[in-house]
Amino acid sequence: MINIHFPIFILTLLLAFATIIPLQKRPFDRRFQVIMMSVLVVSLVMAIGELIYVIDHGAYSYTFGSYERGIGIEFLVDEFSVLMTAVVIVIAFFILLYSIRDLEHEIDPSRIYSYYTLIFLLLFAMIGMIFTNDIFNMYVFVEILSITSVAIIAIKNKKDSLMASMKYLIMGTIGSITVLMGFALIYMVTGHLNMTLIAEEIVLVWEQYPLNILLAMGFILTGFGIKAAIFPLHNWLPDAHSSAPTPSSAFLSGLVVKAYVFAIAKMIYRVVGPDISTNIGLTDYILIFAVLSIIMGSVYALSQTDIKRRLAYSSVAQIGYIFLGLGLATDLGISAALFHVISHAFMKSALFLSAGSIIYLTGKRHVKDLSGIAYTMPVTMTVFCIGTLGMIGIPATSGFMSKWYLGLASLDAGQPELLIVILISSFLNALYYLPIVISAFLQEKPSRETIVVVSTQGTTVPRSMKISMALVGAGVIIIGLFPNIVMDIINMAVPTFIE
Amino acid sequence: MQILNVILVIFLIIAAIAVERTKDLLSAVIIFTSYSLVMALLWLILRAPDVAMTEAAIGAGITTNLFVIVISRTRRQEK
Amino acid sequence: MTKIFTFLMLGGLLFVLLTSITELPTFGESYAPAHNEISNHYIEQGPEDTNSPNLIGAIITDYRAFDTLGEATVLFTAIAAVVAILGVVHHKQDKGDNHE
Amino acid sequence: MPIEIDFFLNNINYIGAMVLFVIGLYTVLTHPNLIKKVIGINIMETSVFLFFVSIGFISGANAPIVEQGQAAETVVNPLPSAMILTGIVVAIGVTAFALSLIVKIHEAYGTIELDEIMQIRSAEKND
Amino acid sequence: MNDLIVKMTTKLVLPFIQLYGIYVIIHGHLSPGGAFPGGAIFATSIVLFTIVFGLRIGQKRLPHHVSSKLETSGIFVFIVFGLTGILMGYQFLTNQEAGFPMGEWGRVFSAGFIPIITFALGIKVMSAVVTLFHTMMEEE
Repeated sequence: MINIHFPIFILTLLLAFATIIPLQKRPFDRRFQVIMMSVLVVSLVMAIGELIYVIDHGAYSYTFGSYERGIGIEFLVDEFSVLMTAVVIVIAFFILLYSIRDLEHEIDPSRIYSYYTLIFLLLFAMIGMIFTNDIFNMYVFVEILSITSVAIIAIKNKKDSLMASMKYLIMGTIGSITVLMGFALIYMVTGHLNMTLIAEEIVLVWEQYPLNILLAMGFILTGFGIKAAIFPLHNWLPDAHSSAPTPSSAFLSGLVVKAYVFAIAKMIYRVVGPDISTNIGLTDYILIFAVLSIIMGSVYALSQTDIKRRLAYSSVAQIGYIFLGLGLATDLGISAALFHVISHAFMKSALFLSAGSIIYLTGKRHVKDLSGIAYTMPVTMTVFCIGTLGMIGIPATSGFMSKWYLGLASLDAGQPELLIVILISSFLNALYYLPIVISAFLQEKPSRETIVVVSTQGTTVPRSMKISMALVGAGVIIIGLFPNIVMDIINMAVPTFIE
Repeated sequence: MQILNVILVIFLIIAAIAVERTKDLLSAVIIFTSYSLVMALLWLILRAPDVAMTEAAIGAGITTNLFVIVISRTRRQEK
Repeated sequence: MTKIFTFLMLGGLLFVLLTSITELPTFGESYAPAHNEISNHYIEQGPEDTNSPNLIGAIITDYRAFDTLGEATVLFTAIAAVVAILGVVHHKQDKGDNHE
Repeated sequence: MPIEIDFFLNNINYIGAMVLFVIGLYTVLTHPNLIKKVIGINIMETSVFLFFVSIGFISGANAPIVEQGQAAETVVNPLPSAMILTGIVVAIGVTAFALSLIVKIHEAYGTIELDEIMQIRSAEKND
Repeated sequence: MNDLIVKMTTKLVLPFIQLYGIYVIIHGHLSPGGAFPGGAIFATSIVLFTIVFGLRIGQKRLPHHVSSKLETSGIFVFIVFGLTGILMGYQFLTNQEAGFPMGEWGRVFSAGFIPIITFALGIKVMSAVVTLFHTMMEEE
């Protein structure tokens, strides 16, 4: 029964590796890269072993210190969290493979070790947040995650990224303090920190303290909403995600935001419970903000000319989809939301990585400069194209499947008007993504002089970057063609959210 | 005991407002230090001696240190 | 203008917060919901479980030791982040010290 | 809802925590100076800690340090104190990191006032 | 600072601060205190030393390569004791049931792994605070 310890082994492995990195004396060489990649491979193997175990035996709770639930800290290892861990590690593997060559020209060489220390701490915090079933433990992980995710932006040490990271840090810290205040209010009326026990207790006390619970959830949702960039609280995101080094952007947009969204899902469904959430009107508010996010994120994205900023604003819209699923408060809704968590992680990473390699080779960030670029960099633009098709929701990509599930869920919940929102947003997505792709592929090949290759690294994108991009892009297609791989596991996990 | 508690909380609020109003950053930091020390006192009253010690050592000591270093490296006056 | 708006917004927030206090369990009561079987377990079983008179110490290093691991990691992260940003290369400095 | 002085006195810690929370938030939102913002964040954090510790308090109880065989005496709830210990250390980590960012920003822009930085940035964009 | 009195006083006071810091750390499970306040108190002594004698001499007290090793080992001690619990067939960070000796009530060496972890963490906190301080003070 060693399998039940695998989440701990993954966490300790990542943490131990992160603490060893600063002791490195040798320069950043191939030996270190191989060790780093093998750490991720080992954790991936453990995550998959855990996934098989959980699918066979069902969700289980892991209590630290062998104390019973509530006394010590507890991890709830369910199917979805293990799946998400595996996805996090897979995407992290590709991004790190990409980063080995990309970082050389983005950050100072003396800081590369610091960068990887921070990345591994970020993975540690993210996986801890995914598993934990204890609200204060979650707060600790949230803080580690917010410090590391700010630091991997600021490490670029450019004027823009410093300012963006300061903004992110202030907003993020307000967010985590607000979350802690909400936790305090919840602890005050229930006396528990364990999510399962809170859920049992809150059913008994919510009629006695309805305002308190509404206030607590208001604090928590505002706090996590800042970090997950839901519409009125999103304004730190475009700066932060666009001025970061490319691997950091991919991490932040693809994975970190999802960890916060999953935390919100836990808070709404596992802590307060769907019945009380609907009763105090929480889900209605979530739906409103989700719709606002979807529409406004797309509208803002239309007006951007910088390719990375456009991608960043599109994240706001895509987070809106996930919230839409969560706000429906039905089985289908939550499974669609969780599916989109996975599918968007792949799509956004593919988009950011390919946009990053365009910048790597040509130094161009303006959308208009990209015409005809597919002739110079076919692999990159193919991956970019796959990502955009996924975002728009063309069949055979994972984006189509998540929109399909979301549409089904909103019909099932009796709110067909949400379908219109999804359609409008798909249209807007097409409006701001397709011109890039069309001009890149179809416009006539410009003369050699116009695409000036500024890179000092050579005239092509390094092979490791191409491979990692292509594999992430392949992930989008695979999930699109065989959505049941993901959906079956999610469906097993849904009962842990809605009893 | 309760009246001491009330006085300390009122002091905290006054100190917080003073921090907000002070233009001189160094004075603001020093007021914040006294705020932290009073907070430590309040935690002694609330029967949390460990927290009081930690706050006095970390909140008042180390935080002030870091603030003072940064102010000496940047600028002392708020615009 | 924005200042007045912020002022009004925060005033509203303060009002909501203060009104909510009337609903909260009163301060200092021993029958408040937070003093339940969990805290009783720490107080009554703590000495047996951990053999440590200081219950807070028992909680942070035994019952909730994983939190403390996270806390140590926060400090480690803070240093890693500060060193990454302020970026002083230490190897050279150590050599410089040896020369003196 | 009649507000009596008794109510005020009984719940002074909760009221104080809420007021401090709002003052801290006000400091963070309105001051353009970055160091002031960090101090504001610290005030917010301590206010939440005050709230948390107050939850665990029982009037007339002792500190949670027990003697063997005397476990039955009333002591305050130790759990919030233990959590706040963690919280304080987290706060110093965030503060240190924010301060190091401020040092870097001062190096890059020559000022730590947010509005001046915005002016510099918009001037740079127009160039 | 070139004041003789300040320097002498610092040298006199320094061992007492450090002794008190160590005391607070190792009595963490017996009396109020523990790793974090104790480590911070211990760190204050080195911070004081640095302020009085200057950064270069202060850094020699706790050079960077030593402090980074201390931090790493602080977390490693934690992980190793945690994994011992799994090795004995229990969960991560199991104390009493995993067979750590409980010792006599009220002694420094009692309560299983608590004093050891507290000590490791205290040293880690000390070196962390000092490193923060030194890094902030360093000019480019």
